[in-house]
Amino acid sequence: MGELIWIFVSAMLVNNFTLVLFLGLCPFLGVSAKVGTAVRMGGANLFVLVITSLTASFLNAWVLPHAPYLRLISFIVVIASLVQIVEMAIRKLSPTLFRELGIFLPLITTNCAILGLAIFQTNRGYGALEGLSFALGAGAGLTLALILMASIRERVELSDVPAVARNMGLVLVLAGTLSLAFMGFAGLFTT
Amino acid sequence: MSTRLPTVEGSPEGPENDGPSTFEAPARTASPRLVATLALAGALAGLVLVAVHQWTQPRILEHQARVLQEAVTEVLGGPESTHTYFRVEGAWTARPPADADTASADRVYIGFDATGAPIGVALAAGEPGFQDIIRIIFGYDPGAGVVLGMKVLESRETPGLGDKIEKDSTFVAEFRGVTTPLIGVKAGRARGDDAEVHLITGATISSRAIIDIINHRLEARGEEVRALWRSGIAPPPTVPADPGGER
Amino acid sequence: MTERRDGPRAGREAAAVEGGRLALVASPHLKSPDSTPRIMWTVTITLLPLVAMSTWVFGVNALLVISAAVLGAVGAERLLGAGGAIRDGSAALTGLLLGLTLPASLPLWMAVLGGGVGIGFGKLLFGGLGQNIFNPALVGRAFLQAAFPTALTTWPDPGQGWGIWTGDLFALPFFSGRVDAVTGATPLGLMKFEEVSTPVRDLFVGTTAGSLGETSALLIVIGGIYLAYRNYLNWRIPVSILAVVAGLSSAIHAIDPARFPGAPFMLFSGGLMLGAVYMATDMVTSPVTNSGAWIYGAGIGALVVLIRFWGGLPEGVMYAILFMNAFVPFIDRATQPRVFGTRRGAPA
Amino acid sequence: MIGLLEEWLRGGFRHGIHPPDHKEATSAVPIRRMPFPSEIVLPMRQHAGAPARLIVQPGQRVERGDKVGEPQGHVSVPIHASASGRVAAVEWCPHPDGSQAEAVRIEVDPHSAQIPRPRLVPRWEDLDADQVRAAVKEAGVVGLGGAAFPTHVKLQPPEGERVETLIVNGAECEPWLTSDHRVMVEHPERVHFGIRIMMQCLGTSKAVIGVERNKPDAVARLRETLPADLDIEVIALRVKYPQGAEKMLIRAVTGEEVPSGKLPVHVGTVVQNVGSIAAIAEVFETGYPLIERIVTVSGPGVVRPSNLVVPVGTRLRDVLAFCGGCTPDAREVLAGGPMMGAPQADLDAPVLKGTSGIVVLTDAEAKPSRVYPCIGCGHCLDACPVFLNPSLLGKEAQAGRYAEMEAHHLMDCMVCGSCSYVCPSNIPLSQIFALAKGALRREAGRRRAAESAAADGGKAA
Amino acid sequence: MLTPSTVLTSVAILGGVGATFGALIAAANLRFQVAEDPRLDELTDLLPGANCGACGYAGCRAFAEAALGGIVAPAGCTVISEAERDDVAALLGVDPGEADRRVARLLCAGGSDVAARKAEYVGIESCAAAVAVGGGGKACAWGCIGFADCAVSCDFDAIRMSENDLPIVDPALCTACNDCVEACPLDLFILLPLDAPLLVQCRNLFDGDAAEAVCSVACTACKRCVQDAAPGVIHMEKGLAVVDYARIELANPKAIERCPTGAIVWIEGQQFPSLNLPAEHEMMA
Amino acid sequence: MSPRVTTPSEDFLRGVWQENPVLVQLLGLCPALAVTNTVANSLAMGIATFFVLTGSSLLVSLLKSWIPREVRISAYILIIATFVTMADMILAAVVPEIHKALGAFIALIVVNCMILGRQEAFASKRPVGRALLDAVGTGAGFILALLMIGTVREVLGYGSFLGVPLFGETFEPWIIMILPPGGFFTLGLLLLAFAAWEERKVERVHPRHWPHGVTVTVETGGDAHG
Ligand SMILES: Cc1cc2nc3c(=O)[nH]c(=O)nc-3n(C[C@H](O)[C@H](O)[C@H](O)COP(=O)(O)O)c2cc1C
Ligand SMILES: Cc1cc2nc3c(=O)[nH]c(=O)nc-3n(C[C@H](O)[C@H](O)[C@H](O)COP(=O)(O)O)c2cc1C
Ligand SMILES: Cc1cc2nc3c(=O)[nH]c(=O)nc-3n(C[C@H](O)[C@H](O)[C@H](O)COP(=O)(O)O)c2cc1C
Ligand SMILES: Cc1cc2nc3c(=O)[nH]c(=O)nc-3n(C[C@H](O)[C@H](O)[C@H](O)CO)c2cc1C
Ligand code: SF4
Ligand code: SF4
Ligand code: SF4
Ligand code: SF4
Ligand code: FES
Repeated sequence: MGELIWIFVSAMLVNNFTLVLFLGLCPFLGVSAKVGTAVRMGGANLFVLVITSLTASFLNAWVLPHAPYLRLISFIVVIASLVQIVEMAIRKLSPTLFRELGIFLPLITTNCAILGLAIFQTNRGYGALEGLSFALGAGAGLTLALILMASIRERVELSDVPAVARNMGLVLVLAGTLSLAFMGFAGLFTT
Repeated sequence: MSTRLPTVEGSPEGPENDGPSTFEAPARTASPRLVATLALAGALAGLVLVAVHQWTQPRILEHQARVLQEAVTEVLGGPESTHTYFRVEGAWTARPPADADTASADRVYIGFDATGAPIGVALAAGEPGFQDIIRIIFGYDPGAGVVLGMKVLESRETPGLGDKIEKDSTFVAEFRGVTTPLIGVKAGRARGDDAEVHLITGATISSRAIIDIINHRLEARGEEVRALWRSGIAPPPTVPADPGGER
Repeated sequence: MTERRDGPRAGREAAAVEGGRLALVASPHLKSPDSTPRIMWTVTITLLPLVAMSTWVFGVNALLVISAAVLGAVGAERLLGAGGAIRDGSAALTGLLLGLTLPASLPLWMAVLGGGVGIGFGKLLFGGLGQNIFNPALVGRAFLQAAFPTALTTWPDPGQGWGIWTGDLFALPFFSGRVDAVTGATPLGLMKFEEVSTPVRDLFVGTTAGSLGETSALLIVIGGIYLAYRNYLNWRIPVSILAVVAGLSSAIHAIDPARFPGAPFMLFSGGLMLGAVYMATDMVTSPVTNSGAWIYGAGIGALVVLIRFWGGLPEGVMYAILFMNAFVPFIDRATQPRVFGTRRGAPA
Repeated sequence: MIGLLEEWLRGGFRHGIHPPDHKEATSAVPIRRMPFPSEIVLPMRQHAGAPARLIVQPGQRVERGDKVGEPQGHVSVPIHASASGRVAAVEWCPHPDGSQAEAVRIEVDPHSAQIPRPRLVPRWEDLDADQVRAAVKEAGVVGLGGAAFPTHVKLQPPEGERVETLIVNGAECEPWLTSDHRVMVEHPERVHFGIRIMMQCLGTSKAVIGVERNKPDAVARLRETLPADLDIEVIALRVKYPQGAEKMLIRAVTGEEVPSGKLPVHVGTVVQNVGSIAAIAEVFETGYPLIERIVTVSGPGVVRPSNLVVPVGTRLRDVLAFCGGCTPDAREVLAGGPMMGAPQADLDAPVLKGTSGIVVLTDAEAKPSRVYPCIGCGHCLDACPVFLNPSLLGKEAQAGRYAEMEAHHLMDCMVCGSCSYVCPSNIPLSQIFALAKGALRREAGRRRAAESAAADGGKAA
Repeated sequence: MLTPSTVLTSVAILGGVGATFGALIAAANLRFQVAEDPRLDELTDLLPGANCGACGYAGCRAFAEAALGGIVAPAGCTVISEAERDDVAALLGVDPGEADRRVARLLCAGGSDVAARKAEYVGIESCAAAVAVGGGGKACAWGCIGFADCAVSCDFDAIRMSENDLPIVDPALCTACNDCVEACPLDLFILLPLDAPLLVQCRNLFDGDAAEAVCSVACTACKRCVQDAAPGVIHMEKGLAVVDYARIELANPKAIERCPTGAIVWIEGQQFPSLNLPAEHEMMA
Repeated sequence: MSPRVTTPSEDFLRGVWQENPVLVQLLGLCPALAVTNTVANSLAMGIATFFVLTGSSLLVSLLKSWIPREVRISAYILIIATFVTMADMILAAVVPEIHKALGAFIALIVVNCMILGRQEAFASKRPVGRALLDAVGTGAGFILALLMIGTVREVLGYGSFLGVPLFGETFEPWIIMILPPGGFFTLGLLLLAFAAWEERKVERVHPRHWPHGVTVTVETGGDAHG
């Protein structure tokens, strides 16, 4: 149990996927302009991360022992296809949910955080349960980073930012400062 | 059709014009074709990859073995030969039965001198440090109960601070010949105990993590390794160190 | 009638209602006497006793390090900011607060750099005064701590006499000098790594190793009470921070007294007092609503305890404040006041 | 939770500000009647609702109290000549709001005794509610507390609503102004009489007079003269701005909040200014329509601060001249108080029915303050009596986010100016909000127009 | 090295994965397909993206939908350039259609050189703000305040403020989007066909000397233009000459000749051709 | 589908500069920040990505007419992943040290948004030659951006360039540059610098104020009164 908690906290705060490990930056910068979208993006991410973790555990246990060098390719193909199917299904079955979450799904498929989770989980030899805790921590961390960034950006929108900083320069400096703030969590629960 | 329209070479459907108000969903592709495409693509990819794999695998394995061998050699102080012992069903053996799952089995590397006498056991282990998990390998003399040497295999500790655990040669040198269990002391507080290791100022956490890793590893397996040692071991006929899945 | 008349931005002419022109200024025509520069300079003045105290404890270095930080901050505002923005006093205040969180032996160029980064990246990039998200002084300090962790965790022993020079204060920019300071461990460091506690009386009076502004909790509290009385800081923030720190640490201390220090030690050690009274209360980077202020303060308090007790670092005030700064826009969003004549929960 | 605690500790309405009240200049100065000026101008647009329609011709002779404008519609009142004389012209006159308004200019007959034509004084005891309302409307009575809203409309609660309490607004929280104060001190019986008529008309059994505690003499006089047969309570209110604002007063008196976007009747109240009450009393005492009002002329730029009875339509220039003129450093003339009053571009503008005071400010007060960016101090949130977030609204305005401002209840802002008063960065918040409200109203008007046009188009097609 | 078994495993695994998911996607495709005209996105991309609403639809995407449905011709977007319009028409395979060119015209000529002021407004530099504070201080209560709300509202940079604080519309840039008409608190802009040359540049309702006293180019309601123009083209309304644009073809330049103040003008192209733009703006031209 | 017809040299240069994947489109940021703490790592990552991008663009463009729309994403990913796995194995076999330094980020090239983006936006619609040019341009732009970031970070963070010390023993390294915040700050600074460069060319149009936003002449200068 303690191990599971450490995995969760570490993935969420200490080694936050976005701000410390640099995973999934493109959607992080792209979809963090509004809090509403950020929350939904976070939710969609969490969902895909969980699917990914389960898929990776399954493949690691059943398929890949036969051909470990196919790990990467089978992870990504399976994840991408699964997400595409889920997207199609949501689109048909619940247009509202699709509008809320579905439009982010393709963005997430081709996102380093997803594959990174699968690879790290495998590298660290996590089992299914540990993998799940890892995925939940990573998803919570991503969502936290997204929401913080989005609420900050909404406020920055209202201020008088100098012309040079109106492109993404300011957003990156913001991400850097957030990342600095997350450094305070370094070493949490290790001593 | 105006010439301004993008001319898309080879586009399957071709943007034939169909007036402003008529609209047909793009034709669906027949299902068998979808299956066939992906299956074929997958099969081809598999073919290519297996070829590349066959070419690179020996090199990768060789490199990994070399790295591990170097590490073991370093922490055991230059043994003549080393052999991997696996823990299969609670017992240590250099020759596990063929059906045993050696990939995930715990293992140690035992070094022998030129005379074939064992000089020490190398154990790998990892625990969280300041940033993330630190993985090390260390040599251990079960007879004397001393650590023979330590090498960091993998760490993401802060460059300039935490990475002194591998880059600071005085710190690394401290692990040659310390009595277990190790005791970490801050600078200026040493009392001259044989088990003392000086922590690095500014990286107390990382350096203490190393000490903890060694102590914990020995708490878990020290007794068994000492028993193995006492049982008297000799080098088995050449089996190279197995790098696969060491934990 | 073709002579040029005044445009809409006409200047003033002779005053007098008859004959001259009336002024048209929007209501209200009465104005409270508070102004932004007045707030900034008042806070600065209340910090001067602390500067004097730190000079007394750490020698002239203290004054030099603080001046260097102020120089960096004001210089950056001057170079990059709107013309003349220095006079509103906020840049000087940022520099001063940054200086007070640094060790006395820091190379001066680093202090200047910290001030510059704090103002440049922490404030001007966001549009200057009032628009920044993170406390600029702490951005400067966090930058320095991440860039030069060793220099930022080298604490000279206090009380070596007035007028002493320690450390590589005058190292050339970009280079380190020789370290010859008599360094000591801070009370928090001692607690964390050696489980040695420091008497609270020493902490309160301020004769312990640590950053310049940690020297006297007493002066900080006096300054804070005055500012709260003038309504220049929101008293809810320091009160909630200190209450949460005291409450949590007492509870945890009761479980394992050897490992976890109790409330008095927690309150008076490290940068907590300075942080709670002067840095968390920065109006720009703290919530604008009062209910938000409670949440924000409680969050800082909880994070300080979390980092100090279980984190890798001995002190977490800076990171706690920066982290909660990031939450402020969200807190503000979530704690919009209930509008008169509406029920809470109605769309605000 | 914490908000409730604070409320319990304080009582009354929450938030608000404490500007210096400057009332000492005129609070003890008795009301004097100002002599008739040589001409008066009567704009047809003096009240909320539809302007009156002109019914006189140039050259025509009018007596004091004669109608010169007829109401157009229900929310509208007639305009009466405030002096006898000759209609010199029907022309444009500067309106105190800065625009030009259609007006009647009357050359006052210097030899006239200025006695209105004799008229029947309505016997209020015999009138039913409808007749009282008709009489009030016919007399041109509007609210004298600010908005000049036709009083007869307020006397008629909408279907299904009942008025439990009549609240009389004697707060007079604007600095410098003392006209209501003097009415309460000098004519408390008239106030009580007006209340009696209103109560009868509204069918209410209870009335409350709210007076700020800085007018102890008014409270005392009102209490001394309370009629024994009526349930009238005089409450001394906390001195704070804007205690006189309708919703704040209701909150202070009844403890209830008027729901956002709703009228006071929703919580069973009607609020009427003491001056308006006195004007109603006058209608039923003398039969005179609303042709004159009490105006406080004060401020540092006035030589002789006074409380005057001024004929409606007197030009500001004449009023100021009667008070000894302005000091040499006078810079700005306000119709109304310093917090919400309207600055005047032209002293030829007349005193209207709704002009409660004329405040003259000097260079010292009219100096615009240097504006700094919002520093998020939160003082404005603590000041806003309707609990808005002026800091956020200000930033949204700067970014042109009107829709978001509306979602953040901009329309509940009553432009009281409390936020501007406290803002250390001197941001003209209330001015910004007035503008944004105007823009949103225009926008809504356009949308409505477009929709009705579309609907028409649809029908045509 | 390539043993048949490794090759087979690998081909089987990836081929199998491919086939499985190919099948799954195919199944999903059959079950869940949603129809949407793919040209909608393309078309929206082709439109200017100003979302100005001048076309009468709620933004560019709504216009695109209407255009796809054949309800509106591409020229219905007043903002679009000709080349872009042809692109749109080509994509849809329809005729681009024609739009009559209209421009915004200012109903005031009272720049700061000719119009009097009576008080000084100090505060937010915006016409709407100034008007709300005692009328802004201009002697003419109908005239242009000169704080450029209109120029700011124009998304096409068609309005520049001249030296005498009057907004000047560049007919080449104006798209008749109506923004300035809505922005001006004094309703001083109207949209007129580019080829309607007769314009009364005044909204002052004073007559005669009273009008001239506040502004030397005000309409004094002298009625001379009414007499000189073709019958019915100009009439008087409340102290102001008003052009009936329904009969504008009848107009001729004689109408303006006897105007004592020059309030009525005959314009071809830009209004106020003689006014200079301040130096900073010239750089941009 | 842009109606504008482009020339071959535009196709190439666009990717290198005007539409630089990292500096302008902000794609492929994870590797651009995660592995750029030294120039050598940047270069290796850049080259590996270049290889994958050109290879898969070529293949996608060749095969585009055979790939049904419905499964195109899966098919593209299959192609890309094949190249990445090849790159991964080859790097591990040939330059194991660098492979270790790049860690999982070699594998993550698969999901580098830039690569899939190019397939979707370009390779799947254009003839082979054009697609290749575009890929080469984009790949070169990626290498360029990584080198810029890597140079700043290595010079400040280690005081060296390609491992060669520049400033001698007593240089005080800026450790933050090697840490995650340093990555963000470096890219942020580069973007700010480019924006400042662009800014010189653009002249100020009208200040945006009421009714789009209120300008109250905010003066922070002058005498502070009060
Ligand atoms: C940016 C930064 C990075 C750090 N990295 C490490 C690290 O890698 N390992 C470590 O043990 N401590 C690290 N620390 C922790 C501090 O240096 C901590 O104060 C130190 O471990 C305490 O040791 P001391 O008491 O000997 O100074 C880091 C601190 C900062 C600010
Ligand atoms: C559009 C409008 C309609 C109103 N309708 C009524 C009404 O039906 N009954 C009523 O008692 N008051 C009505 N009022 C009056 C208001 O409640 C209020 O007394 C008046 O606006 C003056 O308030 P003020 O001086 O605080 O602005 C109305 C006001 C407005 C603006
Ligand atoms: C901010 C504010 C302050 C006000 N202050 C007063 C006041 O002091 N006295 C007053 O009679 N009316 C004041 N009013 C007007 C009242 O809200 C209300 O309209 C008036 O009392 C209704 O009475 P009336 O219709 O007789 O004018 C104020 C309004 C506002 C918005
Ligand atoms: C307001 C304030 C905040 C501080 N925050 C931190 C911090 O977050 N981390 C830190 O290591 N030091 C911080 N310091 C310096 C801190 O006092 C020093 O690390 C302690 O003395 C260690 O015990 C801070 C100092 C002040 C005055
Ligand atoms: S002006 Fe509006 S926002 Fe400001 S305090 Fe008054 S009601 Fe609140
Ligand atoms: S009072 Fe002024 S500075 Fe303070 S929060 Fe409100 S708007 Fe901002
Ligand atoms: S805002 Fe006015 S001038 Fe500008 S394009 Fe629209 S109609 Fe023309
Ligand atoms: S035309 Fe209207 S909006 Fe434009 S400057 Fe004149 S008054 Fe302002
Ligand atoms: S490279 Fe785009 S999400 Fe990582």
